[in-house]
Amino acid sequence: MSALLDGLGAAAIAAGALFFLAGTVGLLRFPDPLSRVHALAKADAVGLGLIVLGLLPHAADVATGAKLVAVWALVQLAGTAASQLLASAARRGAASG
Amino acid sequence: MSAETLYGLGAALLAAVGLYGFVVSPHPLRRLVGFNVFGSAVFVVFGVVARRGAAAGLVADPIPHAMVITGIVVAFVSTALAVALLLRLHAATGRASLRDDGA
Amino acid sequence: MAEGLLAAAAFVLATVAVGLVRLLRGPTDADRVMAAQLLGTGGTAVLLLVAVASAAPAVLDVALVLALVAAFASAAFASAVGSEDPAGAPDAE
Amino acid sequence: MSAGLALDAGIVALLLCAAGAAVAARSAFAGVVGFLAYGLALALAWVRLAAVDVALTEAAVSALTGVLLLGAAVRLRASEAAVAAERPSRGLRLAAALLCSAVAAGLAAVVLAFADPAPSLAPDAARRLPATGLDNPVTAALLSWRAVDTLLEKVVLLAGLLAVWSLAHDRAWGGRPGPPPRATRDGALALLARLLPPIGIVTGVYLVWTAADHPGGAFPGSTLLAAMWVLARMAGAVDAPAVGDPRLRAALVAGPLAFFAVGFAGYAWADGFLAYPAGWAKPLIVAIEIPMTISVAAALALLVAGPPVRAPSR
Repeated sequence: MSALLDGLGAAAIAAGALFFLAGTVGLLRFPDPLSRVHALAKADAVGLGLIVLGLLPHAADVATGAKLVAVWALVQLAGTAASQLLASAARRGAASG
Repeated sequence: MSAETLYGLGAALLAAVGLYGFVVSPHPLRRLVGFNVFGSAVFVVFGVVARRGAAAGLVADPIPHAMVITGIVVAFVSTALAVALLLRLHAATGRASLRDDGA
Repeated sequence: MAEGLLAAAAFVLATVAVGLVRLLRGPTDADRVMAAQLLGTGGTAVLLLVAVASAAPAVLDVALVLALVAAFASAAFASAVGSEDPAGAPDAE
Repeated sequence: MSAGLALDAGIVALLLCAAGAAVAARSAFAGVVGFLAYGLALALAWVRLAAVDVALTEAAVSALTGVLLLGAAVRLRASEAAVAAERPSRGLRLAAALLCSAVAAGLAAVVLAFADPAPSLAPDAARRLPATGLDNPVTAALLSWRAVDTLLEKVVLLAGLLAVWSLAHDRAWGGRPGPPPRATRDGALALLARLLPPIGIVTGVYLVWTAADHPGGAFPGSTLLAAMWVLARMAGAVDAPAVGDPRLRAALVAGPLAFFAVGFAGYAWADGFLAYPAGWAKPLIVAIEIPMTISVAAALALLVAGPPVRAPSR
């Protein structure tokens, strides 16, 4: 059971790290600011989410687990709002410049 | 190489980068950024000293840490004051140059 | 196990650090802030991994603070640009 | 190479790249964003250097620095082209680079020549910690052993705020900083300003409270409180108080006053300024920390807000 959990955790962390890689590649390779925000938002939401998921089995106690989930929820909220803010700023910039 | 030496040498390079920015940048805001980089590099050297001083069950010497915390706050205060001065200069003269003649 | 987590942390850090290229290249200011935003999220992930790997629960508090202030650069940028000029300043170089 | 050392090497490389970007980027705005990235990397470095208290302070303060510098960079953008012409000549830049390299070489030599074993106050700190009733030696250093430093820093904070205020026009003296608040039309900013402050305030208070025994502290805690107010102000949800408001003045001096009161009382009940009587250190430190948190938060928030520009209402 615990070996299974460990394996799943490691897989989730690896997948999360790959999402960060994808986010960076998107940020560097996508042609315009709006699609770059799109790539960024994925790394924010999914990458960190998967890493938190993979870390949960390692949490020593309930408080650690709760903090992990709290950090994830905060990044969900703040990252999504930040992406929205950047997208509208990028659109305004594109419209006038 | 130990991690402490790594951070110490990194801090030495950071100090040079920050100092260069402070001396060479013509824009006052960029000088301010350079100065902050320089200052934080000195803090990191303190951090290295503290880490090397781990003893008696403590992971690091707490005294340099306390000094760095004080230093970070004071650095913020001076940055805020410099920004306020700069914005005031800009409002008064329409420029951000520190030269008298405004060449 | 701790080695694996630290390796994952190093990987995530290296990945998001490459995003700094976008900071230098722009072309719009929004693009530059995006690089900082990605670094903020990546840094939070690195802290979580380090906290669990080194069994240091206090490091989670740093991650919590970082997550709280992660959106500040974006918010400050949006509000500064928004209040500067209602038409929106052209920020392409 | 172990994974930990690889991570450290990555952090140092990121620090150098971000600092390079901060100094060498094309525009001042890009430089400021580079500096924000640098601040983030610095927080990671502090964690790896086992300085969690410092990492917390760095992470929280970098939010305020970001707001301050980004706002200034946007407002000064039009002035940049004229200043760029003042760039020193290539020869001068080369000379500066050489001198800076010499500084780096000197510092590196010092780092490599550090004494072994390192001189440390950690054994002293560990021995004296039980007398303070605290479990976190950094808090003990800030509020007991080196409390005079912390007290002076409070005074510096207030002096800095006064200096910023003194930049105001005569007619605005005693008035409010910044333009009148205008509720943002940006839904995402309004959402952030409504959802983050409750969480940020709880976290800030938690950091102050936990500092006695775990990494935390009045500084990161109050910085977080100030940051939440700054966020609400960016969204136009709150207005800055008039700098002549007596309630504001009271909040600003409450911390230093409590500090001085406890300090002078040390002459009466212990053996000198800021000495705590045996067994009373922890309650006294908490009694100082609570007003200090309020004062520091108010001073930091108003430093970001800048000098008053609107004349006080009569």
